[in-house]
Amino acid sequence: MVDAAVLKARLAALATRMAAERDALCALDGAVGDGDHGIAMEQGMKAAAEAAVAVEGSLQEICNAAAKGFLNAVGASSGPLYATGFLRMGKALGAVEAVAEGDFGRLAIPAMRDGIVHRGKAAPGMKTMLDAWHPAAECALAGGTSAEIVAAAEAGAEATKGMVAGLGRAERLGDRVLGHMDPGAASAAIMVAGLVGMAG
Amino acid sequence: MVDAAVLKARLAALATRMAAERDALCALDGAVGDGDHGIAMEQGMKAAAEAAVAVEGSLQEICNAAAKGFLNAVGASSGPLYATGFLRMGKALGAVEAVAEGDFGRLAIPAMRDGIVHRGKAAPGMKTMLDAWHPAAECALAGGTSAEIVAAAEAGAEATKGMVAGLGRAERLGDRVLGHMDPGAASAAIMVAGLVGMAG
Amino acid sequence: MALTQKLINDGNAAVDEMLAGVMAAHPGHLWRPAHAPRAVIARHGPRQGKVALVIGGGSGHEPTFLGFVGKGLADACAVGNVFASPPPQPAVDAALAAQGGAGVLFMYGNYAGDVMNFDMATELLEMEGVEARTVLTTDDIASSPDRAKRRGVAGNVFIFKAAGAAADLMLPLDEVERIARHANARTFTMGVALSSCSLPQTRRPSFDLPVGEMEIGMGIHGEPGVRRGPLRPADEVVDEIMDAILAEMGAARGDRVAVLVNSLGATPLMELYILHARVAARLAQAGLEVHRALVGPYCTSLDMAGASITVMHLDAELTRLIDHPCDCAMFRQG
Amino acid sequence: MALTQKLINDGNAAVDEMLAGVMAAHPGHLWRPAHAPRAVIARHGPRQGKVALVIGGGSGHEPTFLGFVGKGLADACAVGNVFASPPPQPAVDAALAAQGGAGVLFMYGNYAGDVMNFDMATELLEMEGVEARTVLTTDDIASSPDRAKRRGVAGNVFIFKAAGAAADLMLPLDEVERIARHANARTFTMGVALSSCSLPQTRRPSFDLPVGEMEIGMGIHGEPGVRRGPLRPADEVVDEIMDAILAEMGAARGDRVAVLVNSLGATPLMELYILHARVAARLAQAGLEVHRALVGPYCTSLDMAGASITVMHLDAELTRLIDHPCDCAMFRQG
Ligand SMILES: Nc1ncnc2c1ncn2[C@@H]1O[C@H](COP(=O)(O)OP(=O)(O)O)[C@@H](O)[C@H]1O
Ligand SMILES: Nc1ncnc2c1ncn2[C@@H]1O[C@H](COP(=O)(O)OP(=O)(O)O)[C@@H](O)[C@H]1O
Ligand SMILES: [Mg+2]
Ligand SMILES: [Mg+2]
Ligand SMILES: [Mg+2]
Ligand SMILES: [Mg+2]
Repeated sequence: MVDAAVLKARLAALATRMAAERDALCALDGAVGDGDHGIAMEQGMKAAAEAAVAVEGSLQEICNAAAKGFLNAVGASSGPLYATGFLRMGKALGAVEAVAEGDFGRLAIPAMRDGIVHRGKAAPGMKTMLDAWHPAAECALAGGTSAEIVAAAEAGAEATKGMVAGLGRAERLGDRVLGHMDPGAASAAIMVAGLVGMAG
Repeated sequence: MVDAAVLKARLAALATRMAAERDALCALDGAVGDGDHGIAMEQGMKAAAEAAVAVEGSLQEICNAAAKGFLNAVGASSGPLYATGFLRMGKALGAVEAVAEGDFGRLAIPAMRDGIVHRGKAAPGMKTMLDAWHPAAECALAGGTSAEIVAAAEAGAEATKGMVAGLGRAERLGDRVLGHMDPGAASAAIMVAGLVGMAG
Repeated sequence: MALTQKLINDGNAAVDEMLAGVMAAHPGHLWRPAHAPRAVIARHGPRQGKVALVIGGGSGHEPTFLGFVGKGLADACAVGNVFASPPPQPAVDAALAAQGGAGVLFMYGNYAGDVMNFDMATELLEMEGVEARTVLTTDDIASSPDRAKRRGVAGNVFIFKAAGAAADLMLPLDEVERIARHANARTFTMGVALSSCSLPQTRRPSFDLPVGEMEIGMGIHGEPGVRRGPLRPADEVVDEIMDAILAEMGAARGDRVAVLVNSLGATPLMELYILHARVAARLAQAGLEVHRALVGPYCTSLDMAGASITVMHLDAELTRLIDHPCDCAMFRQG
Repeated sequence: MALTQKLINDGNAAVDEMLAGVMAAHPGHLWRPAHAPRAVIARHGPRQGKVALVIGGGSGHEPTFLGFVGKGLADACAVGNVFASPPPQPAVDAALAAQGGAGVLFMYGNYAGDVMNFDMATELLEMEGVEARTVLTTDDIASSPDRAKRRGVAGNVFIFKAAGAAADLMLPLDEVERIARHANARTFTMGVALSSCSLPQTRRPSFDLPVGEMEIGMGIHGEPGVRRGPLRPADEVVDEIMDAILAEMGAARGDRVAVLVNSLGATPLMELYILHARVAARLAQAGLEVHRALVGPYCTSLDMAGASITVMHLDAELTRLIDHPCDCAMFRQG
């Protein structure tokens, strides 16, 4: 069962996790971008978790609060992408008090993916966070377990090492980004794990 | 015998020597001053030697040309001090074609000292170039050999390590300069040796 | 590894503390609404019937962007975190405080994050009945062969200046937008980095640039450039940049240009003027007249060492606009 | 050891190449006589009957000194090698080109080399029948307990500004000299360094400052300061400096001040404004009104990281002079 308390706890755990991963994510972003992705995710999830805690209401209301919190704290690329993702996630979960664990993954993960696509117009293979969210979403839609969804996200993130970027700051770098994991995909794999309750 | 050719050759040798000592003198100045003394001495002696070579005339005329060359190339503290020193040295040697080696040291070194004192108003013990020039000048006046004059200058430079500065950039540093040789005294010992023909 | 040396307090508070200092230093030029501390507004406005030029972007590029808010240039600025686009709200707040009923022109560098956030701001403004358009700057010729994909970097100064002058002259939104696009199309920048920068939050070098090397085509956030090579003498660096700019620009002998030799943060004026000596010589060789030259830190990347060169290819219209007076917190002219 | 990263050509040519770039960038403000390439003269002069303010010193402090030549400030500048006083001749050339028959005031920082060279210049000018006086700046409160022995550092900007305004107002030499001394007596500076600088000729750090430490009271040529300590948060650094300045200044509540938060070269605006936020808070706490604040690189030490804080204790006379307009190559006001 994922109810308000569980969702809030997962967001809070993600905030803690992103703080711990901050410098590693910044280092990934330093290689291909502007070095700040860890800060965006740390501050974004901190604000999202705080906004969620402050809300009493349905899963959708909690997601909406998280969206707004993330966006206003961060801006950047991650802000609009995750804000739109959380909004879609809320819509997919609906104005309910709780959903079953299996339903949560099947609803939340694809909705997040759709929000990110809607906002960022990326396609898979462009070396973005989508390359983690998309396989995770497909796995969730195919009825994968939480562990399988997380594995799909992690494999997707890993696969960005072999990609040349088609969007974002790294796009201009051509072959120079080969071998580097996309920072947004790395944090996305963490987000997926945290949302489905499989955070390490 | 020190004639025009010998004097010019000694100035040229000093220019070469100062270029070789440039970074070491800068490092000494970095510890107590602004790190540029090696550059001043390199550029000053290069200009002095070049100006000397360009002149046909008495020892005094050669010294005057060296003074002007040094000053205009350098400015800084060393410029006025050595320019005045060279002018006094020329006056002491006189409008002559040559002097005996023994006379040269006895006339040139104290004159240089006097010029530096006149311009800079320093007294011995203030941790300046004077602490090399002064003992060298006294030794020369007492009839010391070239080797003895050089040894006096070097001992004087060495002694600045134990001094607190009474003038110049280092004056404000109090005890913090203890243990550091004054850069101007270090280059002065080289100047003394070069002028009396004892350069290494 | 040791933390980089910075005069800051808490890295997470750096932007807000900087803003407090900016407001304290420039009360005659700038203010910000109590409810919107990341929206910086020019004291002199709003003027009824004037297009509001609202600029913005991440922090860490000072005096870009907020230093260019003032009479004759931008009317307001939305301030983001370090190297991060501001979220939509401060852009909306800035636009609402600065607009005078003739529409808003958003201008900022072409970065994915800025585009997404300012597009959201535009949607929100529409709901308030305020028309907002956007012109992206894309002057960094090293960042892509395709002009539309290029980053906006130090050329912002000239491009914003031209658009700000047009707005100050009370031209309508269509005209200000046309001029902004025109100014952007004629502005060309390329930079080199001699060191990494480091974010106040991490105080670690954002990337690794060994001593003895430089990154050519470096972006203003430390995004890697087009290639890395051994550090070369200033004249050779200028020649490589000017060759690329002159080829792109396609100016005819006798044409006029405006030039900006910009520090990326840690490179002092002495080096910039050494660069400018060669820039001026190269432009003279090409038969181009330097109408105006700016030399200094105009668009920085925190504490990065390095410099960029911008050339704006002037025509009669741009010359008039570039010469237009302005009075901003960190940039004055005329 | 690897050479420091600089955009230069030949280190020995750096000053002359910089000057070529300065002249190319600012032809409307500056010129130099063909026979005196190290004398930089304001375009707007000479004015008959006006005292000529001639400043000067070593290079590497840009925009100090040459950037402050222009209408309303200095009439000319003598340019030395890096961190080295100019020899007498350029000072003489600068004075002769700029003087208008009402005498010359030399102003420069209190350094042994500068004193000797400018004194020689004064003697040479006397032979030409031109009266020259000297006012040394001694604003660096960290450099000595004895005011007369102190170094002149970033406070130069305000002190020169006051004297330049007095000269621009056509006051006689006695008055300009009095005002210059008065301005100097009321100006207080202290700085901290976070890194060494390196000379273009050697490209080695002039001194050793380990990461994690700072030098308090650092001079603008990398002369060691009063002590070394661990790098502290910006607010604590400001507090130490402001405690010292406020104690020296002895101002009464309600008095007005001008403030300069200055970069030593490599420290970017973001950090300066963070410092200024605290400076403004401290001054407000002391009941002092900030009449004018300058924040930026005004008096640098090549590529040194660090900052200095200057406070000028205003009175009615100094307020008027500090507000007087000026139009220099690298500093404009009013
Ligand atoms: N249009 C887009 N669609 C999906 N993801 C994107 C897009 N643009 C950027 N990203 C993701 O955003 C990440 C960078 O985020 P972040 O560093 O927070 O923002 P910024 O690039 O503005 O500094 C990239 O690694 C990439 O995964
Ligand atoms: N008044 C003085 N009399 C004698 N020597 C002096 C005086 N002032 C400075 N010096 C000498 O000059 C040296 C510094 O010379 P230099 O580095 O070339 O000039 P600057 O101090 O202007 O950078 C000092 O080490 C000291 O020996
Ligand atoms: Mg990033
Ligand atoms: Mg020195
Ligand atoms: Mg960013
Ligand atoms: Mg010096």
